[in-house]
Amino acid sequence: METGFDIALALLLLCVGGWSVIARNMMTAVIVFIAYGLLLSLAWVRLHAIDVSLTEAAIGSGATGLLMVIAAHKVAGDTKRVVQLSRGFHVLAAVFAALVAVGIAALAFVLPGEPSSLAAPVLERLPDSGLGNPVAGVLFVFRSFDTLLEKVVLLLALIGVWALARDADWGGVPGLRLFRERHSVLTLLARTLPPIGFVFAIYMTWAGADVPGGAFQGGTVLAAMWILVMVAGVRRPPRISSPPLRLAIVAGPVVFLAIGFLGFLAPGAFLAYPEGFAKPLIVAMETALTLSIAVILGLLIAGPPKGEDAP
Amino acid sequence: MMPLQALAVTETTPGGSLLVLGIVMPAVALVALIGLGGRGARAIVIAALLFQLYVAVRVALLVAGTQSPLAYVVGGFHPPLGITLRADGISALMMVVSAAIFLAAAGFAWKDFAQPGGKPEARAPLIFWSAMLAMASALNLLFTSSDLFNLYVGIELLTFAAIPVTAIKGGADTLRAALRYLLFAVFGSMLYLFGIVLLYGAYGTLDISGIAAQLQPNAATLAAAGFVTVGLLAKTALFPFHLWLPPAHAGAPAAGSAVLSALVVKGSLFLLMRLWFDTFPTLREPADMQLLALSGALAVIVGSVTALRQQRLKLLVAYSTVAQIGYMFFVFSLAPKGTGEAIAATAWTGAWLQVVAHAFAKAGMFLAAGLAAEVLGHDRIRDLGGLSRRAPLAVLAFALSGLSLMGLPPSGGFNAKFMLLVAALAGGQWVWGAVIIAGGVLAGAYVFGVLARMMAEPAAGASLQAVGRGRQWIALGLSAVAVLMGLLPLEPVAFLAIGRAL
Amino acid sequence: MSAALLFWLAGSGLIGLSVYGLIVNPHPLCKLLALNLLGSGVFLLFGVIARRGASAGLGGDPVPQALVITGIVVAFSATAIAVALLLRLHTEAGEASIDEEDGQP
Amino acid sequence: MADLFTILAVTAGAVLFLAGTVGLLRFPGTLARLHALTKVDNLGLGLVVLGLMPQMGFLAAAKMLAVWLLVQLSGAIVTQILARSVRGGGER
Amino acid sequence: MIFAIMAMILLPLAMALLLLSPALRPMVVRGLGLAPLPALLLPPAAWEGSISTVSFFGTWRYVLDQAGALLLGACALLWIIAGSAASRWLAGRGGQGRFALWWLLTLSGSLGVFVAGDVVSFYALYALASLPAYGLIAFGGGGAERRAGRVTIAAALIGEGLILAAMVLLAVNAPGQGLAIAPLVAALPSSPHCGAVIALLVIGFGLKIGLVPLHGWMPMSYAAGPLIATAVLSGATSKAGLIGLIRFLPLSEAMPVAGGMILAAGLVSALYGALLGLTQANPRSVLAYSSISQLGQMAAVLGAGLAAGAPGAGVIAAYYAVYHVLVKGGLFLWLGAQGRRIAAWQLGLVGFAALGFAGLPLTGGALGKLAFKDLAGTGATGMLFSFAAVGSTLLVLHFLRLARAPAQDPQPQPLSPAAWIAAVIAATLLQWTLFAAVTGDSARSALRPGALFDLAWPVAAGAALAWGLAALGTRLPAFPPGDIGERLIAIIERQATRIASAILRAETQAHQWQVSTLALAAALILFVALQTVFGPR
Repeated sequence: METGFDIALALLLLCVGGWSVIARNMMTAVIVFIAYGLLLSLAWVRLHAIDVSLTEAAIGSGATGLLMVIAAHKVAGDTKRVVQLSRGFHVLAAVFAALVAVGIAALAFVLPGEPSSLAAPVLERLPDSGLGNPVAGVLFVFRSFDTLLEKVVLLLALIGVWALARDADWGGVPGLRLFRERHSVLTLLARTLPPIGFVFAIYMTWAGADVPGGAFQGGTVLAAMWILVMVAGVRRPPRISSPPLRLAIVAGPVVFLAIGFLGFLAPGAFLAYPEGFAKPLIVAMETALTLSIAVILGLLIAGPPKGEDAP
Repeated sequence: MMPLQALAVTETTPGGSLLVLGIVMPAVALVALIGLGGRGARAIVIAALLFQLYVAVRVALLVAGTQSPLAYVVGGFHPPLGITLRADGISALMMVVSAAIFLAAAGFAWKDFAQPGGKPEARAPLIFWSAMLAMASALNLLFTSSDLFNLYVGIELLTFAAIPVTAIKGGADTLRAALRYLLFAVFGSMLYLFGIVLLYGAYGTLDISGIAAQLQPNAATLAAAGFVTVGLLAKTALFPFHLWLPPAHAGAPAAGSAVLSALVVKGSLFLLMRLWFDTFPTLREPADMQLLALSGALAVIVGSVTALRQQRLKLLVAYSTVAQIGYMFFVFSLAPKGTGEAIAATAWTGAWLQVVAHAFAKAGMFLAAGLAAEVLGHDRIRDLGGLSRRAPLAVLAFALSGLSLMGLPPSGGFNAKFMLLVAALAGGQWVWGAVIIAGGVLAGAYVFGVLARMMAEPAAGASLQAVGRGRQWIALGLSAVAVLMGLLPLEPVAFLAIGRAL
Repeated sequence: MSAALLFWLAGSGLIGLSVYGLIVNPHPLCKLLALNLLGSGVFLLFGVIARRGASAGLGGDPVPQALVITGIVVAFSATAIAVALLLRLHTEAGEASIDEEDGQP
Repeated sequence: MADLFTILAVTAGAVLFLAGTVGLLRFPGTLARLHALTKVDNLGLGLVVLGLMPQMGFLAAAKMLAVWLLVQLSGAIVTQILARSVRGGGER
Repeated sequence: MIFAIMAMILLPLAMALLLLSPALRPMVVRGLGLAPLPALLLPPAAWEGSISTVSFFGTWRYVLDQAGALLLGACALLWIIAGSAASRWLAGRGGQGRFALWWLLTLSGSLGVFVAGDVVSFYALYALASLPAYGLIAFGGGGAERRAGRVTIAAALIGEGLILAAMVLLAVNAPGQGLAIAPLVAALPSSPHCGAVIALLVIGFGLKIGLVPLHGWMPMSYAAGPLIATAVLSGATSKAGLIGLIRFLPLSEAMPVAGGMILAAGLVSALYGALLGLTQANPRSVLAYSSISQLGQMAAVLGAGLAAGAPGAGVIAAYYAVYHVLVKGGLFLWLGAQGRRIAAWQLGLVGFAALGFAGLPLTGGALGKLAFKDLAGTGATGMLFSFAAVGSTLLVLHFLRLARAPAQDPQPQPLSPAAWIAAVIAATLLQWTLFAAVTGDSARSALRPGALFDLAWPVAAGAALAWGLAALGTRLPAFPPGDIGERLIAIIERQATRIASAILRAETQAHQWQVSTLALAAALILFVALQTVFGPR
């Protein structure tokens, strides 16, 4: 029975993925993509990677899906000056794509028999960092340099999105107000759901140290709540040059860097945690990160600052 | 003895912390820039870039002094679990080159991206300076990290920093160029990522020397090498995959395109060198290396011919980048597995001389092209007349850079081409030799075509703006460095071999 | 047919589909979608490798899982920038398409 | 006994889900489809949750219940907005 | 010695840099005549036949031997004469700075190339001698002039590419030798690629001295641009090709095959140049073909030297070239100095000097021919050299007839006559004084009846032929319109544009998104396939 479900899931994944690529109309493709994202989180659960499943559901299909829907909605009227590719080209592209796919599939049988994995060393070194969740351990202890750089990547993404504002709108308000007037039903949701969301997000961040969860997932839920409030027009998003917003953005990276440099003094290596203090430092770092991730993800989805009237 | 494969990393060497600082300090500056809302932006940037130069020079001195690579174990966890940074000869060289060019570009853009009085922060300055800092940090990471996934994050950071610089002017075609660059670069990095999946599956570690130690030529490794290489080719804009480079580099502001062409493109090339000479030393199969060299040769010929036919100056200089990148790929075929010691050493030095000489010459040339566009108000090559009267130093900078690109002595470009030619002809590879020479002739044609027009009389009624002398001196300084490299002796440079074992 | 192998085949199929979509779909938004699909396919294969590396205490090797989380966040940043670029290009040029006009080199 | 109850409840839920899907495909207008979907799916989900409750501890059951309530809340809101936009009354 | 060399090369470059500041520009333009002065200090130092080398910065070596000194002296003189005429010519003319810049760069290169001792500095100075010539030729800015400039530059670039290839082959064949020219050339005959290297050298330098199939650019470039520039280009910079052959051909080794081929090519150019010159109507083209013919003879002398393995051939060729440097430059300066009417004595002096090319006794040219008489030998080659002399006579008389007609393009501001007179007199004096040092026997031996007769009969035969042709009034059968060289260039240009537009079309194809991504996928499959198929097992 076990593999039956997997077979069904794998086939479903392929079909839904294929459909979203083949779909003629952009909006259908995006909606199918969101469904594909949810199926993918299921697949991650089957692969015993709960953390990844959460991240995939939150960021992979949720945030990305939302972004794509907004884009598809705005670009729907695109008079596509479509470059008509000849029939032969389609076939050629299909052949090459199939070759790549078959090649990759064949590799499965060629990977060396004995799986070489780092699971054992991680488990053995994890306790002295005080963390229970091995994935959080890798993210924040063993390969914390990657995570730090990834924060910088997020900052750069924000810079990239803000770079696309018009000079006149700089310092303005990121425009994501889909509903101008107060909309009774959505406002209801925007009032009832966020509190639950905040509690849930904080729980996930806190629990992340020991059970699947953590800064990313918590941050994304917080961002979702913030987006909901912005979309419903309950609260206008802050101006991007407002100091509190900027501090919130840089809070996570600043704490991360500070702890990193602290490592220089105590055990003498950048990003090394002093004995026994690992857990509290990591938790402090995670809370700051959750705040920053929530704000950055929200701003990324809200897009570059726009003039007052622009939709 | 010119060994070409990296030594294994053991412990943090003294001075190793410099490597981390080289990466983290620009990130700190970036965070400060965003957090402080653009107040004192330029001061932060200049301080950070000066610090970069200090770090780079110290690293270079340490590496040269101890004749051994610097290493740093981040967080105290040794590979395969943790990440280590390692600076050998070529990393130190590239760190110094990138620090110098960043400082020059920052000096050049000092006025254009100044904070406007009154309003605390404007879009362009914040975006430009943040992007420059991020590029500096990402490049240092690429030059020193020896963990493949860490390098992936570094390459992505580099691309995300390059996109806003390309799109900062905001016109429809710069936006289109930036979008095409982003989509193609992400496609490349996904292929690179899949290569890493295979390598981790096969060896259980992502550390370069870790993989090199247990390397067996099984199918998974070979496939991984293929995916990673093709992924990086997409990001290095080698000939068939160069669609994004010319519009992106031509659309960026002058200082931006100088950094993009001189350094950003070299980041993924550096990775390719790390890959084929450090991670898979025994995999350098002549067949594939010839394939790389073939597309390099095509890049040289097609890039130069297309550059010859361009109407706009910046596009010409961008296509010249596409052509010059082709030269750097000859090192793969000139030093495949099992070539003689001397030839490999000559080809290795020739390639790195070409990388550094092209970096300085191209940076100088793009700055000069930027000045030309400012003086004339357009950059149509046909009516560049009168530039020599208004901005003589810029024309001299363009000429000196042209000298290096053409490969005329005394210039770094000539030394590089001479070494590559010696390696090619000594190895009996006539075709690559002929292409190197043809490339020089074609480069001469398009550089001379532009120079002749720059020296011509100004078109009637052309209004020429004056341009600051300081910025012309910066462009001239960069080109002069490329020319002064010509004084280096024409033998393999030992510094490039530090930290490598055959 | 272990579950891991099954998802490996699914992953490679997805990669094939997305490469086809990336080449053929004219509109940049569809290309972006194909890229996201490609990313999820590669991450899926990462997950299978992690699953293969499972040892006593864990369902899967945590290191590739951590890498996938970082990868997803990086992929999301790329999508965010691409969408912003796409929308600005749409407002600027009336329609977002990345094939240059015939004239422009 | 508990197992029997679970099997019965879950199958009922599954049948309801099936009905909902069939309704989605067969019914003519959007509004009709919306009607079929929301009514049947919420009930179906409720039954499934109910069925699984005895199998789990108290905390897990409470979490399942919370999930069900949240689905109810968002489902209702979304249906309202969709219905409004279809009828043309509400905003975009 | 080293300071003089450095001064000679760097002074003009320094003056060129001074041009950047508008204030100093007029002063530099006036000083054009002085720039080559340091070069005059060098030749006497090398006169006792001593070869002194000095190295600088490790790889940069400079050597001054007799052949180099001869050519350096003559070219320096021509540059001084032309430089002073140029500064007067430029006074008050637009674009002074630009002309002076290109002039100084070419000057520095053309003098430096005679002393370059190692491969790298020779290549650098050779490039410096040929590339800036574009600015001089295309100074007028007209369409024809720019095309002539483009063709000249293309020829120069291709030539340099071939020479670079030859040099690298030289360096590769003698690994341990470093980069000095002499040891590399000495090791050449024993190296495997000897034939290829010599072929590359001959074609590369042949492009510069206009050996027949490669000469197409010369008439075009000498017919365009200001006469003051053509004087210098035809006189001095074309000799850079000659010194290249002298330095890089292993004259001390007898290589009959290679030598014979070079001799043949030289003679063909000599005869072809003379005959084609007769069909030209523009005096400047006639002089261009005369250059092709004379340079061809010099190449033939070197060829003979290589075949016989006589190292002295280099000095003899250089000696013969000295006369050509100054008189060819003088003739162009004379064309530039033509007012409305030409005085009779001017025609006489010019005729006497020009006939020197044909070996008229008592002229400098005759001494040159005597110098290489024994090299040429009395057999078939000796005969061919004499036929070349007949051809030259015909050509010179044809030139005089054309030049006498009222000047077609009256120079708006004619050059001062002093320039060409000085050049011609200097040529004759130099030849007479140096004859003894070069050939060993005294100058009076040139007056022996036997030698006089050898020189006189070709000139007489030529004159008779010319008189006969003029009397019969038969125009020469109209040769096919252009000559082989021009047609070759036209063909090359057409093919080049065809290939270039094909490449451009392919590039715009490769520029499209779907083609690039497809190529990426294809490269992926190809690369992985290659790896696994050829992969190490």
